[in-house]
Amino acid sequence: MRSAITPAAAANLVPDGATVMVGGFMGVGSPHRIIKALVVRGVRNLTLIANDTARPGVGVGKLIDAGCVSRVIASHIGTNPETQRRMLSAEIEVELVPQGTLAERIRAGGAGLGGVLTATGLGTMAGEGRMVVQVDGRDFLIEPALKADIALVAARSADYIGNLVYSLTARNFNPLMAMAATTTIAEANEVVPLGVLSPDMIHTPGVLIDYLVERPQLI
Amino acid sequence: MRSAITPAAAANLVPDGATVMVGGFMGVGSPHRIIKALVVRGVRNLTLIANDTARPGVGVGKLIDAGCVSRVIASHIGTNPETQRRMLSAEIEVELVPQGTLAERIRAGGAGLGGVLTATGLGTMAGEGRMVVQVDGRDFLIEPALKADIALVAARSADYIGNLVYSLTARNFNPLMAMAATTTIAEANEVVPLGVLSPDMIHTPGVLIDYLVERPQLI
Amino acid sequence: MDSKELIARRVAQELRNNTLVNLGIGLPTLVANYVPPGLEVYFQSENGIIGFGARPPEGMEDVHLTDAGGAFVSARPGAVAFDSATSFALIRGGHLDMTVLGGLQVDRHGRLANWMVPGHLVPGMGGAMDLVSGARRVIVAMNHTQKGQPKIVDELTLPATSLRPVTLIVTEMAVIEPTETGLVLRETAPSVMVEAVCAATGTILVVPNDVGVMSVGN
Amino acid sequence: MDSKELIARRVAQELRNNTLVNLGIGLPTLVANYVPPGLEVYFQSENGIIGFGARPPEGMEDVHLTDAGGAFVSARPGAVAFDSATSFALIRGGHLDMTVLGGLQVDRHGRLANWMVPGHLVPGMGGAMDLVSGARRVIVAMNHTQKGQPKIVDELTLPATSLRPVTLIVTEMAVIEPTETGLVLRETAPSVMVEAVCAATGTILVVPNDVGVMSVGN
Repeated sequence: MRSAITPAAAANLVPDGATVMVGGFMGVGSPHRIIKALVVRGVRNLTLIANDTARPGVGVGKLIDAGCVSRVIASHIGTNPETQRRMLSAEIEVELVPQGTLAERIRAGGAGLGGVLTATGLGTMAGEGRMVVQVDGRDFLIEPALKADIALVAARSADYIGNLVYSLTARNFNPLMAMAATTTIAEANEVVPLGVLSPDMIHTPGVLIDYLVERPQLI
Repeated sequence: MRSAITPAAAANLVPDGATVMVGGFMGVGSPHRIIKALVVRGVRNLTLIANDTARPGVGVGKLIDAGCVSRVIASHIGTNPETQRRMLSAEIEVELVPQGTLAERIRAGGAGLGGVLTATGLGTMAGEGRMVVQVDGRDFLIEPALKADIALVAARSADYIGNLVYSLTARNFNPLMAMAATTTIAEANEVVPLGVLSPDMIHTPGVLIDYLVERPQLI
Repeated sequence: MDSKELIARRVAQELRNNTLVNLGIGLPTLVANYVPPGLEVYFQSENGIIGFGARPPEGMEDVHLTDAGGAFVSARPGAVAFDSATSFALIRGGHLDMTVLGGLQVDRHGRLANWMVPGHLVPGMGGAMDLVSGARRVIVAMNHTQKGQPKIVDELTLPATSLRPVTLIVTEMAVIEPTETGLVLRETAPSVMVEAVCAATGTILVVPNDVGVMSVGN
Repeated sequence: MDSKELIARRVAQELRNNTLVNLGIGLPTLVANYVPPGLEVYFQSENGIIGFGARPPEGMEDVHLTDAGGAFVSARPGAVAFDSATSFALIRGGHLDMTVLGGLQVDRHGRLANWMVPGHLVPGMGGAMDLVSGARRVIVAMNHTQKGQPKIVDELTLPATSLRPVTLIVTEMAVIEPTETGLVLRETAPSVMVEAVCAATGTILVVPNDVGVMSVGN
């Protein structure tokens, strides 16, 4: 059992300069209320780990617009000209990672693995600076685990202990990030009583959630 | 859409000498009907990859009893004296792997990774013969991916295209193994119409299932 | 038939029954419109779903369900949702039968470049490197030339997406297969001469005796 | 109070509110009976569940729900099921606050051996190596001696479970904490003398001035 916090209180848990993972894919499945509160709070100098930076005004794009971010680790920034502009003017440093490798690196961080061996990126710019090892005669890059200070995730439903259920393509990086940070904060579209979510349908165990944001005001 | 096959037909898809992953934990969540059919068919010389060998007469223990298995890769054989007896008499070769490492190696096999880096087993017998690499100043074992010719998995529900839903602790290694074999055969306690299983509750996508065993005869 | 439709129709002939297929954003998406009758094809979107369908009616869009380009889609009965690690486990684990991607360049070894133009366009590789490294068959669907310049070249001048050669190149002029012995011209588009294809190509094509005509279905 | 209950009660005093805990098979399982009042503790079973409960009434057992020893359990409201990779991701990823395991030997560095006796007993390590390598706190709950021989020894003669030292050793005689400067005797059981503990221990114990008496709750 835990007490719900406001989006503003959630934003106050994110210090300037923190490394923050934010769930979502082109803004779908992002924790929109926490993101808005971060912009209001005026957080600065974040390292943002996310699949993409969505579009200006959308999802984590709001953090880019508001100048909250100084470094981005993502698989794609092509849909956000503001990210590209700030990258070219050296306001934001960007590290591009293949999407599957990004997912596995975050999963490894949450699962206590040092990293994974992948063929993706071998011999390309994405493989520069990586160790190469042979397993069964095949070459693989060693891709190190990725962790964060804070993970901000969004779900469709939460119960009182923070068990989470996601909806369709809004799941994406959320369950991976919920495991990979020192502190995980979740927001959900609804909070339901304990026992309403079946053990087999829960995607993220509540023990991984440090703070749950109060339900949105729908009525 | 696919046609259901009988347990006997499923057993005929498993050649002598095959490397076979079988889901289940102490027999819970094992494909019991396929296992029985394998014993009837008298399959020989299998390499069995499973968490454990259950007990004599239970789950994959039936395959041990019937002399179907010449090699076992598992995390634990302590509950099956028959496995231990056959190991000591050199009828069965046993490779013991830490349970978490076994799970990650099978997952890596299914996910196209060459392997994973783990601290589990470092400096112990489980780490013998493994490469050690440093990431961020910490030592890790390189644990190579594990694949199989055939995976035999069990679910609570399947639909017509083989989407699977597991129940409680019967899930265990099943979803991992369903991804890690050349051919995957599933049996379920019930087969339900397409659309009955919500996209968010399905644990294993039907595209991974090559053959689905017909529903059990309950009435 | 415009060139996009021609390419999409030809790529659709590569679809096989009961297979899992990923279509890239843009031109490749059109392939879904030309699935040959009688085939059951499962389309994956790498943001986490197998079995998505057409955009739903106005006012019925689910904000939690889009394709990888962020466009609203629907779900067909039997659809499955999953997280990004599972999505790429499907792609990289050999479970994806075919991917269709756009291309900026393909070299004589069949190597693709499609994710950046240094100093100009740095969108990021998204899932492209995973798809080209992991899918069983990789089909490049692109225009044969860009502003009159060949996109099929001797050596890549753009950063490679993967060292692994693609399976097939489909353009509005031709179907070309990378092989051990070079790029083989398999088919030409209707009314396109072999010489025209060779002239529009920046590297040597192997031209067999039996070059066919691009089949585009019904 | 028998020695098993004494050990289980003392280990239970190490439980913290709102934490995830894994109890090994055998003696460690008893710890769940002595959770201090007011604490919310989530118990994980490594076969894939958080929030299991007592065995259900006869005839109501679910064949799909057992603990890691294969015994029928029930599920409490808020329970979560997951696959084996996720279960060990929780254990190895630092999400498990505490694990309680049995032991065959612990050496002067606090290293545990509990998975095999060469030439005699080869059950396999199951999840033990993962638990000792991954849990934030590792508590060994075991008898102080075996057939009169010390189980706390100078050097392990049995294969190690992990090179990582355990957090605390709880026996029917004492509570001992491995530290940089050696094994420190923290508490003795009621009516057990420090000298008796030292005599039953196969390596040097650091004995501070303020050795306490084992607290066993209510």
